[in-house]
Amino acid sequence: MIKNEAMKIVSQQEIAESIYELTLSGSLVSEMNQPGQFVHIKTGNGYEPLLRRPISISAIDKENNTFTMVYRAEGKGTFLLSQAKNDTEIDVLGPLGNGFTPEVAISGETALLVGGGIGVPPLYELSKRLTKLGVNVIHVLGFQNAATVFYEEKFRALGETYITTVDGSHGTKGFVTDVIDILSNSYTTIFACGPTPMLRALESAYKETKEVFLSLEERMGCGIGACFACVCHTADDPTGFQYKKVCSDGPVFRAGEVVL
Amino acid sequence: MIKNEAMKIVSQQEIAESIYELTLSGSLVSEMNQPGQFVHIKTGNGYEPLLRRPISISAIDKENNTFTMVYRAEGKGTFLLSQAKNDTEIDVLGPLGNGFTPEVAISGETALLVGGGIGVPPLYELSKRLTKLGVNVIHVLGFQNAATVFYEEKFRALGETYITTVDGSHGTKGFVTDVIDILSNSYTTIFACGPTPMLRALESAYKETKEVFLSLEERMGCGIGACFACVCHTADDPTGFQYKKVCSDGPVFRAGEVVL
Amino acid sequence: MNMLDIQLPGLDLKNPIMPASGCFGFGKEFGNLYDLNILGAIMVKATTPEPRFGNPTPRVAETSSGMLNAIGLQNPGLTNVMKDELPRLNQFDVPIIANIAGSQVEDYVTVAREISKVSNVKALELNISCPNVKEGGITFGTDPVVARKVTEAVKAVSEVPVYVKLSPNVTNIVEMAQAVEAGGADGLTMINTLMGMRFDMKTGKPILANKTGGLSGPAIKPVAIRMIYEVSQAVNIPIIGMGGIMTAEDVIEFFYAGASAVAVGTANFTDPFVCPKIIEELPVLLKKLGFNHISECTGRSWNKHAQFANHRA
Amino acid sequence: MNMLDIQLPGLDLKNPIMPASGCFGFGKEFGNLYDLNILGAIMVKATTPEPRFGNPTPRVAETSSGMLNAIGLQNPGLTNVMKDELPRLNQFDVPIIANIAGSQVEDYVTVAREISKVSNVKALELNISCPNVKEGGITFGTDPVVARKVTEAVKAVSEVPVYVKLSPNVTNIVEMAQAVEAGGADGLTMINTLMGMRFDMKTGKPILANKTGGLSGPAIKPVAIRMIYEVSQAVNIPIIGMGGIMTAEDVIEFFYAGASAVAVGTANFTDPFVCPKIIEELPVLLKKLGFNHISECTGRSWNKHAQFANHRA
Ligand SMILES: Cc1cc2nc3c(=O)[nH]c(=O)nc-3n(C[C@H](O)[C@H](O)[C@H](O)COP(=O)(O)OP(=O)(O)OC[C@H]3O[C@@H](n4cnc5c(N)ncnc54)[C@H](O)[C@@H]3O)c2cc1C
Ligand SMILES: Cc1cc2nc3c(=O)[nH]c(=O)nc-3n(C[C@H](O)[C@H](O)[C@H](O)COP(=O)(O)OP(=O)(O)OC[C@H]3O[C@@H](n4cnc5c(N)ncnc54)[C@H](O)[C@@H]3O)c2cc1C
Ligand SMILES: Cc1cc2nc3c(=O)[nH]c(=O)nc-3n(C[C@H](O)[C@H](O)[C@H](O)COP(=O)(O)O)c2cc1C
Ligand SMILES: Cc1cc2nc3c(=O)[nH]c(=O)nc-3n(C[C@H](O)[C@H](O)[C@H](O)COP(=O)(O)O)c2cc1C
Ligand code: FES
Ligand code: FES
Repeated sequence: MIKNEAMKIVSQQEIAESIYELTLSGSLVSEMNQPGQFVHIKTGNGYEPLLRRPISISAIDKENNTFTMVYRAEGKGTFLLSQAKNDTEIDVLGPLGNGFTPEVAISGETALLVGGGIGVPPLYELSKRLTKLGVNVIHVLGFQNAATVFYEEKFRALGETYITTVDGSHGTKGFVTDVIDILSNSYTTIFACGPTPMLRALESAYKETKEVFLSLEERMGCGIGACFACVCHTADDPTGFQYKKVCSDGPVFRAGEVVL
Repeated sequence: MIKNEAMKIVSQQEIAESIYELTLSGSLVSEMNQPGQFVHIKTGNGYEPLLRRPISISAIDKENNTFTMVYRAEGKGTFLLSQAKNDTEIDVLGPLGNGFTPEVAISGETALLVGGGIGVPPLYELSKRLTKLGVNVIHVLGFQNAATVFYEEKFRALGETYITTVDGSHGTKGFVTDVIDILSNSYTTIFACGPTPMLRALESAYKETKEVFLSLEERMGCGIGACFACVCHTADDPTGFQYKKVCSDGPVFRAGEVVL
Repeated sequence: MNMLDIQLPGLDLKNPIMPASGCFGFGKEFGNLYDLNILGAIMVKATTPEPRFGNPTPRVAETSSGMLNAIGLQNPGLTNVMKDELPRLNQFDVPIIANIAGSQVEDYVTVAREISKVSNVKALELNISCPNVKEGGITFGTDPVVARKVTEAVKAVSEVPVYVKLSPNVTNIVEMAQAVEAGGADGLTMINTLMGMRFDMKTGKPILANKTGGLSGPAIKPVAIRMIYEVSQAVNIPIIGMGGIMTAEDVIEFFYAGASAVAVGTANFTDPFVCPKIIEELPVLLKKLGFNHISECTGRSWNKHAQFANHRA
Repeated sequence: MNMLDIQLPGLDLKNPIMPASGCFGFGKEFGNLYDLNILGAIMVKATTPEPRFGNPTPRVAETSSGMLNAIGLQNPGLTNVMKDELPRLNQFDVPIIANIAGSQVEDYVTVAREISKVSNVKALELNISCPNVKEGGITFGTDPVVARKVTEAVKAVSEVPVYVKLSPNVTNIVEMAQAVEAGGADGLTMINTLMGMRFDMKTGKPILANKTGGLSGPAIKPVAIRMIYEVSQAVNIPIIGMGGIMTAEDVIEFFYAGASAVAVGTANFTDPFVCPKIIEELPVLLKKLGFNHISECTGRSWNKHAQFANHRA
């Protein structure tokens, strides 16, 4: 169930350039079950910023009643969030949306997890779930440069991990697709989250041959499906009035379900 | 000179119901010389609240480079200010305006200091200056009720002190004027700060017989004399276009100088 | 004692708080968060004769104490609204105000005729003020003659009272209000959004795909208050006020200005529980201010003769 | 390399940043805080033929990300402005834009004829948009025919270029802009304040003694941006933009919309050093965005053919 809670900051730290890892505790964690869902966060106290910020859940720890997010402090809201101190409270609405279903991958098979920049975080909880299910995981994670790379070791602990950077300052120079192109084709399922051009490239290359699941981003109002801010056309009616809402039908869709 | 400085919070505490005493340190203190001047404070970081809040200087400590304010947390801005924690910084513009001139009182004579509610704070620095100059001080301080009384002991340490409360829960029941009416008429000068009806009553009763100085309040924009938000008519041209600005010509005026 | 019940044409409200059109869909999603029965009424999303997808995304952008939206009247169309959306709301004992829109007068008439027959639709809200569609919408809302015409046409077919939603993007709001009153409007709802815009620092292009959008939220509250103050003194029909309401205090300010009920829009995004919270806080605030009933607040800013039985503030 | 110099009719600006009229008096007070020579220009407080006291207090109220003012054109009158205020500004190498106001066309003409002779007055700003006075002001600014007439009358006597200040409180801002352009305006300044209002919780009465006031500050920025975007595509005279500018980023956004220079109003109250700060930050920001000169930003949102010699963003 979707709940609204003032959750306590257990820890917040900058883990890469402008990239923060934030762990919150509260009863809302008991509602979190699926990797790839997100929360909608009020980053300030007054009317500015007025809108909440959607941030993916990157790890769920039911035992300690905590969950973790990783986000980039970029604009006004995420900057404010990054200034929040331990033991203060953050207003969280969630969990929201439909995430990844790890169960579509079968034990013993291999899944490819592809993340770009701040699309990487939700893949972490997903990868943990997949390995627990006995699925073999390969991670291909793309970043701008060495300074913004995060979670490399954490992903490596779960499976094979390739890093790309646009400027080549760490890992392979180029985009995630440059690595995927030369990977052995052993995986059956692809899970991806990142910039739309990346998702489009994966969709067009692998939609026919693999099971592909993509997590989308869109500017949001309500985050719960009521305001129609975040809609996209469905693939079978690309110029008509059929639609899906990224916030409540997604953010994860099967490749080919919606128009990217 | 007027300066703008991010000043450090040395201490902040609630000293009566919703009444906070806030001490800040910084080099701006070296510009503070006159009791009754005020500072203009940015109480939040964003654009809300947009305007600064005028608060009187209630004590100046040049040795420690600190000054103190006493304010009531009432609306949005002062509430935010009251939440600020030690060692964080507050954006202060000041010192502003023309305050009280203790030197108008002569050593050995008696001055009457009359304060109402949040008009009491500036009288504290004034009273210290007067006693240092050898002037005898009598304080008459009015409050709503016992819970909102503050600085009683501090004033008592400087001179004779009478407290009134509207509901009679502490000191004399009624208004400051009820006490003044029965005081011996030994004082030569009156310094007052408080609600306009109180200032009006003092002006009409004592303008002719005493030296009376009144500190006014008005809603402000700039606080430095540029926006014309805080003007009042002068007494000699009450419906014409002669004016004084409370922020830069005042807030302290001689009784009879401006229309209350 | 009920301090909040309000009677308006067609509307028997337990309290004067209702979600604003377009900010609450057709109630389904918020119905998962709390019991909709507590609401005074629900203003549902605009309905047009045919289904509409609306504008391309991005459809929202943030501004200081406000937001811009350019949804573009996305809705499943009259048939689906009548078949799926409105019946689902039947389970709640809450009057529905159906927001209707279109590109031409006939569209308004078509939707009004049909939708006003639905049993839980107790009033229509004529949206002649949507700034985010190319045809219809705001063009009807800025010309008093056209506004009056569409009001008359809808009144002729509607089986329930008709409230006309005014646009703030006009030189003379009183003239617009009087025109629709003359056209037979039973009430007014105001204000819709102010037309605004934002550009992206890096590209220099508008953030919204539709370029311009409608500004809502606390930023516009002073404009809404001023317009309601002006209009409420110049017409004899009640006003449902909206524009930046976030708190119970804001509600009272709208009543002082001249509103008889209010709608809450953007605030539902900041705090999805804002409507229940306001409904809970209002009686406490009213008591603190010395009122016995919220209706005592209506028009208090200009009504010198208003009697307040028990006013202590 | 100077990245900020801008030439406009009558105005040779070292940079396009100037304090907005009414928010800077006649420069005296801010002159105590920093060296006014760094400013692009100064828009001084409105001058009327006779001295004016303005409205009763309270004259300001705060709103979410904004403020309301109802100063009411207080000023010492034409004679005193020419004798005391303008000469004092002679010590600075900064062009003065004289904001002129009045109750009737003759008032504008009187002030324009005299004040345009003062040597440091390089342009006039015709204030036909003040919402806070009973006569004149905004009435001139909401009717295109009247606006054109007063523009023509002032142009006939002014010895310096005339900029007309537009009110946002209109249905059709483009029509207003085109009318004053046809009347001979050399440039536009926009926007003046939006009419707004606030009530006191306890008394139920308006906070401002004048009841209504003009809304300024970041709250109105999206409206200003939208209007400049519309107008800049429809006229051939330059626009000095204003309305909620607080930062260097905001300045760029106004340029993208179509402004050629900007004025900073309310922000001077929040941060009296805001103008020097913005002037210092602009070149850094421009470089970061890949521009060589701020003029490259003007109209970038709509000008598909704009050439940006060195754009890397
Ligand atoms: C389902 C979902 C999950 C996300 N998960 C993460 C995550 O795990 N880590 C992370 O760093 N970021 C994530 N994002 C992106 C994140 O929401 C934006 O970076 C953030 O909202 C920007 O806010 P700001 O205050 O920095 O920027 P501002 O410029 O102040 O934002 C202004 C407005 O635009 C919206 N906005 C700006 N950029 C985006 C964007 N890329 N996507 C959606 N809305 C945007 C904001 O929400 C706000 O309403 C996610 C987005 C979505 C939709
Ligand atoms: C020269 C001067 C000295 C002052 N000294 C003190 C002091 O030492 N201690 C103290 O507690 N208060 C003092 N005040 C009053 C104090 O400025 C207001 O209580 C405060 O601004 C209210 O802000 P808020 O955020 O609580 O209220 P809000 O309701 O959020 O204020 C909204 C707006 O109204 C203005 N405003 C509201 N009430 C007043 C008021 N009474 N006077 C002026 N502006 C007001 C605010 O500045 C703000 O712009 C002084 C006022 C002036 C003019
Ligand atoms: C996302 C969004 C969608 C809206 N859709 C509609 C609509 O379909 N019909 C309508 O009449 N008004 C619509 N509005 C306007 C609101 O009903 C309301 O008039 C306006 O937002 C001002 O109120 P607020 O500041 O409380 O949001 C919409 C507003 C928003 C923010
Ligand atoms: C206190 C105050 C006084 C103003 N006085 C004038 C004036 O005398 N003449 C004028 O043309 N505009 C006047 N304005 C309008 C500003 O010049 C400006 O157009 C408006 O405030 C929008 O800009 P801002 O949001 O940066 O303040 C005044 C604004 C304020 C806030
Ligand atoms: S954000 Fe409101 S419907 Fe998705
Ligand atoms: S507050 Fe601006 S002149 Fe006094």
